[in-house]
Amino acid sequence: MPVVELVRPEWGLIVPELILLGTIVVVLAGDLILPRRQHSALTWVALAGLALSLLSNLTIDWDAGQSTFNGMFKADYFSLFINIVVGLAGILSVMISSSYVEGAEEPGGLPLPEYLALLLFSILGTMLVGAAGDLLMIFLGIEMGSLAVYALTGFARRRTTSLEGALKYFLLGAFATAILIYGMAWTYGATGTTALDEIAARLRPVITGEGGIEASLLLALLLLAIGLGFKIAAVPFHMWTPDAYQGAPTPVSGYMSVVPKVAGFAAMARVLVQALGPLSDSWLTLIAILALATMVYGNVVAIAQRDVKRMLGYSSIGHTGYILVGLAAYSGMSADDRSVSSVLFYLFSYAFMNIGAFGVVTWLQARGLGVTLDDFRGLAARSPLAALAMTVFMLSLMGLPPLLGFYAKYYVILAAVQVGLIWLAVAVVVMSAVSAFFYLRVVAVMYFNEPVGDWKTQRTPLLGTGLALMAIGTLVFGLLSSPLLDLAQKWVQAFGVA
Amino acid sequence: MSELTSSHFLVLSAALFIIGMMGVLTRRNVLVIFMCVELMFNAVNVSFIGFAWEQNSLVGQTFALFIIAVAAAEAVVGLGIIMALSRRLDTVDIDKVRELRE
Amino acid sequence: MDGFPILSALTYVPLVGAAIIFFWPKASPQAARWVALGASLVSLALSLVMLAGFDTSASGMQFVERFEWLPALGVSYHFGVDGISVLLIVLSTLLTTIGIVASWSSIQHRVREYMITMLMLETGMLGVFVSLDLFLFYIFWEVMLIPMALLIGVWGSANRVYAAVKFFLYTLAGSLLMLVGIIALYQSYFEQTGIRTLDVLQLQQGNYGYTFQMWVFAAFFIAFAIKVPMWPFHTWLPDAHVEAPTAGSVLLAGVLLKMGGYGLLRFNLPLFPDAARDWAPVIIVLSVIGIIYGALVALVQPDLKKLVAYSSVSHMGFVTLGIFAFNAQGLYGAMIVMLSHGLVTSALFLCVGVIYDRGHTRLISRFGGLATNMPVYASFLGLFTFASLGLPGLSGFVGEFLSILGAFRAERAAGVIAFLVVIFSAWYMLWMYQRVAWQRAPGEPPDANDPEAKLAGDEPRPVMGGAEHGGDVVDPRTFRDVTWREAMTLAPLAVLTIWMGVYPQWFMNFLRTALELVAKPFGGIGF
Amino acid sequence: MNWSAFISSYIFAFIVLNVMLGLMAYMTYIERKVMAAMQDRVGPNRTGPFGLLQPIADGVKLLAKEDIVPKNADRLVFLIAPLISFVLAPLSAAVIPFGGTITVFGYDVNLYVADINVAVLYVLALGGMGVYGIILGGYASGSRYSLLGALRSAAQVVSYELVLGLSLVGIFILSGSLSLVEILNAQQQPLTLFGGAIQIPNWYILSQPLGFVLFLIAAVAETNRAPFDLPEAETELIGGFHTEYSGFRFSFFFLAEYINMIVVSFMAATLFLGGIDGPIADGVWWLAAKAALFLLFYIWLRTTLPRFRYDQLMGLAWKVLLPLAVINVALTGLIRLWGLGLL
Amino acid sequence: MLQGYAVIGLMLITAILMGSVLLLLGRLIRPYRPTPAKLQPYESGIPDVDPPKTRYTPRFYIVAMLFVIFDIEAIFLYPWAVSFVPLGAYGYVTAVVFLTILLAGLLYEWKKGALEWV
Repeated sequence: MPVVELVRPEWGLIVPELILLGTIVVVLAGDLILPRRQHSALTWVALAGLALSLLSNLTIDWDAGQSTFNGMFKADYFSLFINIVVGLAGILSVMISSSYVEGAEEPGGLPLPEYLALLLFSILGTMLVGAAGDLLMIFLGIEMGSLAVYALTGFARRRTTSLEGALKYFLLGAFATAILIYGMAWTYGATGTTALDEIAARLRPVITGEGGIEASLLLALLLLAIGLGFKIAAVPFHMWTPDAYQGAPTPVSGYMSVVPKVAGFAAMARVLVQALGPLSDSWLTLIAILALATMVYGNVVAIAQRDVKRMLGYSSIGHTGYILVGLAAYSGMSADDRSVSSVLFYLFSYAFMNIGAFGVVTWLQARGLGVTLDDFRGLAARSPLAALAMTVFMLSLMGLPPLLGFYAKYYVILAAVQVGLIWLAVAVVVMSAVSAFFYLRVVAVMYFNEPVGDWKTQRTPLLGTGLALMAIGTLVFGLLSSPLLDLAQKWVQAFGVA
Repeated sequence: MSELTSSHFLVLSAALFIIGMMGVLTRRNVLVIFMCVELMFNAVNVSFIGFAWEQNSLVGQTFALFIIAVAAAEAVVGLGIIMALSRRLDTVDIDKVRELRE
Repeated sequence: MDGFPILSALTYVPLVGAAIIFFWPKASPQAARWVALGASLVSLALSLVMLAGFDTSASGMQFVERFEWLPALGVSYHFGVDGISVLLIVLSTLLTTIGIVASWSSIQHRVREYMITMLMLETGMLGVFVSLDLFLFYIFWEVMLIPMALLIGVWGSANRVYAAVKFFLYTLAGSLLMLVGIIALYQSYFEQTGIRTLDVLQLQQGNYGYTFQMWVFAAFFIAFAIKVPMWPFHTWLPDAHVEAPTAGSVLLAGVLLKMGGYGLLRFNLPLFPDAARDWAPVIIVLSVIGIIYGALVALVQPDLKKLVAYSSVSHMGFVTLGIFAFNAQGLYGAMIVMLSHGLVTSALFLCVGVIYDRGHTRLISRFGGLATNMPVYASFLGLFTFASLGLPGLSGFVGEFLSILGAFRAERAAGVIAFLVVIFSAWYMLWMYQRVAWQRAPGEPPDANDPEAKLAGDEPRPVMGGAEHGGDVVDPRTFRDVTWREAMTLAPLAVLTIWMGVYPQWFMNFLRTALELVAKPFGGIGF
Repeated sequence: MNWSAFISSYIFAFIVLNVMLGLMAYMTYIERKVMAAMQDRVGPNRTGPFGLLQPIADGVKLLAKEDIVPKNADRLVFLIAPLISFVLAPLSAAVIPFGGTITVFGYDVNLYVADINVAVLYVLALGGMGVYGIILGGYASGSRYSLLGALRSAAQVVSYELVLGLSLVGIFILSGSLSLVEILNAQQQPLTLFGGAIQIPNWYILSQPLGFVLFLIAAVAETNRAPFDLPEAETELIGGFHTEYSGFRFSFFFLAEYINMIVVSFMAATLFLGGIDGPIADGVWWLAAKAALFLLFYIWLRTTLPRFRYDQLMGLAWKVLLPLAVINVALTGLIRLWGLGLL
Repeated sequence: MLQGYAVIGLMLITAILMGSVLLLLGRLIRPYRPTPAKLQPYESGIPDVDPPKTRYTPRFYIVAMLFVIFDIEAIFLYPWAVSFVPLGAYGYVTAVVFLTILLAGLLYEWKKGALEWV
């Protein structure tokens, strides 16, 4: 009988997660206790829980880079940033969701408490990925996040397209998970451990040339990359994306374009950079090629789309490509290396602009319109503010200064140029120009065409506030990006603590 | 009968994994695809157990336990989706599930 | 005066105006107009104060404002002006004010949004001229893009969406290339010195390798060449000009095109002197082609705005020609051409706008005999036509003469060819003027005393040309002469045109120190 | 590999298989006799003395019956399904310890087929797999009654398997093992009370009364016996999943049910009643006696209780037994901690 | 240990053989006289109309899903139960937390009506 080392967790380090868990319990209990017409109060519970969880990050001493649960859980700057991104994305998602879920946009309506609980579960899972110190935690976090999102995708269960999107997402997601854990198994086999820092420590002889790279490690690397490639929808593992985005209830599309992606990239950073960093020579080229293929495919195919949700789905593939460029710019754990920080910052900005874009689509749907390009006709005449918000999001996604998206792209390009990946930087730029075609079309249709179709007035204060927040955030956070970037740059400190 | 080594586990696991993968890629019945995914999960479990056995550590076994649990949760979500969809479309043939096209 | 951030003030005043209109949802169109006019006038006044306070004898940047903004990236908030930008700033504020006045009554549709767009455009333009940090510059450069595209796309004429998108994509493509260039420059400087900075002045101290220079020069150059626009990057220009509303055309021709030339002088030459020298032959050839091409195409245009647009291509060719001659005459010439073109072409667009408002067409063949019933208008048009074709005593002559002289010194053949083209410009401008102002109006019977008309036959001139607005033909003989407001927009431009033609030295005083710095790497003697 | 041990184990396995079949045959006879007695009837008495040959006559009759495959049936599955049920049932008996080690012809023979360290898990797994036979049979019959019966059966079996599994956790806490042999050994040391004044057997029925009750109920349901014989309810489902089966294939399901019953009884005896533990006589007899007690209990239930309604059946499992089982686990843990002085 | 499984494997084969032999034996003596009526599925005397693979109540699926979840969770308890003593009080607290979550989930399902058999 091996000596079982008892775990004495530092509960203080997981306060944000605990608060979120508590919120979930309260929401579920509210579902049971409250009568149906009072369910909308749960929206506020969820928002308060998320905000509290976000604020509780202040109680933790991040500088120490502590870990608990035998190193399974890490409270370092990387996890802090992920917490911030995910918490904000969660708040914004809830804000754009409530009117949709409570409204009559979907046949048969949707149950709000379950929706919120699933959303919060997914957020919690993603936070765990961000704080993972072990392959096991990464796996559990990703699955916790993904499973909830599968369910959310098919949440409009009276609508076939929703279920269909969910099915495709689910089948490919589960397939990817299988590949991912097979990769983890091989990593474990090759290094004898599943702790990220330990893996890195055991691989260090490889870089100093004292040991060769085993074939099994390369296999593990490949499997991990493919598995995570599915999760972030990198080409050629993207097949589920457009269908899932189009089929899912609109706020869910917005949510799933951001948070699961954050989870995927957090896992990539944790696994590839923190654990397999010593093998970077083997994966950098792979990631760079993935990045190129992904952004080219996503942006080119997006041009042909008439359905705005589908278009945003393809464009999110394109953005995955941009973010991958940031990862491909990894050059070793030095204070100057901007690879992971550019990824983090991109994810932060992507949360604002993409949830915002889907939020506007939700806003339109609340007013009885559809989700195709034609439904955006003349929006500027009907509602100048909504059109302005959409314009801000579209231009930001395009990467136009001084909006947030520009800064994100700028940092990514900077990271790429810094390590001499000029060709990738140029590709990002060229693809940004290509993306102008379809983003601009939305703007053009809103401003240059005359309104068509019926329009019903509807009051959606929370959604409107959310959109305003995101639009302002998209405008302002770029200009004030300095502290954020400093924070993101501390990933070096986070990953360096062995 | 020769001694059992970790490569036995690994070969078995790889075989199962590849069978599952081929199943996912070639079969058209949603349920069969789903079962193939589950097969892949279990192949991974075999791998983990094999490695844990080889290294005489508990980590792999723990991991396998967690995989089992997650696979169960995954099965539940997946079956829910498949059930809801098949009740709407009256089919489990993935080629017939194609409303989401441009 | 010291310490007051006059540059920030004049840049952001229009933005404040835009914000006022935006957050005042019940503002009537008239109120929006007045707010916009007020904001642009404040900005104009501030720019004049700045001009008055500008020390022409000092070298280097003046009115500098600087603080760290994104220290992690070496980005600073750095504003400052020298002789080159100071004049362009005044040109911008002036033309924006004129543009707002010119759209007073011609824009009746979504007036609030229009004014917001105009003011944002002004902020963007001014920001481009005052920024001394590449990051900041790039931001303003892109900020400018959207309002201009909206101006064309929302308030333009029939084919406006196509033109707006084309304009946007061309410029965006160019500027993204520039972005790569900026980052490459940043990285290269960082590798040389270990300092992260995007400050233009600081980057000029760097020592860049030849290959690097060639590539990054090209990246910047294409961005600016699209803006100039230089042949063969010019195809967006005719569409944009033709479809844009009058004020849009004015600002496009008057200010936006200048940004290309400004960028070349501010960035390309000082940063990459070696590359500039080696690229110069190519650019000179392209400039000459552009000059000839613009002139020839302008000759056959039936559309007034297109004619002016192609004449812009031709005129702006002189700018690049002058710049890449790398001598005093060339550089002065380029700058004067830019300023003069800004005044004259804007004025010409305003003139076109005047008769477009009356006739709802831009086809030359639909006008005639305007000199008879619109004498004041015809005088203005005549003045600007002559200025445009380069009549001595008016602004166009000075600039073109200097830049041809510079080209002649640098590249004899180019100078000679460019000089010959001046004849073409006289041809198409005068022919246009003749048709619009003097020729018989459509439907007008021939003058019995005119021997030429007898030779041509006694038929009245046929009414021809596809009418744009439902075929309603307005007889040009019924046009009223310019209103006071229209005259107010044209008069300042006319005064400046004459002033520049008569006393160019006043303008050149401002430019001297700045151009000396630009020419320094090229052995810039002769100032 | 220890070949002699292997061969002796296999021989024992073969014996177990046949004993199970024989026991099953006479189980039907005993059931009929006991039921008859309880209902004041005579029961089978024509074939042989006291009707003792009745099971053999039944077997021969079934063997000679026509084997009908309905036209809607999925032929291959239809033919294989009963075999699955039949094969899996006696396999569970492989891990039951019938006694210690004895010496036969100079060879050491263990009175169990295999001592595997996850024996209980193994039994549960086989129980779960047994559902396949039922559900495949029901599905392949091509009949509504069969399919509905199979579905009900599957739902019932899985629900009660949960309770079954959880009811045993207490025993694992106490014994620290999943091996039946070790669980058995753990029950051999008598408990001494009052400073050795009284010695009582350390049977888990004493320390796990709640667990025992849960196990008992779940075991009855798991084997589809009355009052939980919903899947084959004649009055509602015309026999359920085996509606379409005839002849010997039908008897395979029958066999499987009775063998399961026997195995579960042996399990219960081993897990809760100290198995072979007992004074005077040889252990095997004690075990047999305890198991017989359970079997009689089965028959008693069948004659006494009416059938449950289906919603009651499922409600009982999920709403009553499952929470109770969980509470049992928590309580057992608490007591165990206290006993260890860790609290 | 492995030997135990080997014996069980052999036992499995034996059982399969025995079953097959019994079935084949029956084939020698049993009659085979199918008639159309005999081959009809049993429908309480009413002729069969359509194939029986129609829909059944989703309750069955729900039970299956609940089972999968709770069974796996139950399996989680086994390793803990076996090493109860070495894990001690801390392990117990952990397990109780786990069980509480399990029960809470059950309660939630209960209240949501997933356990009602309509």
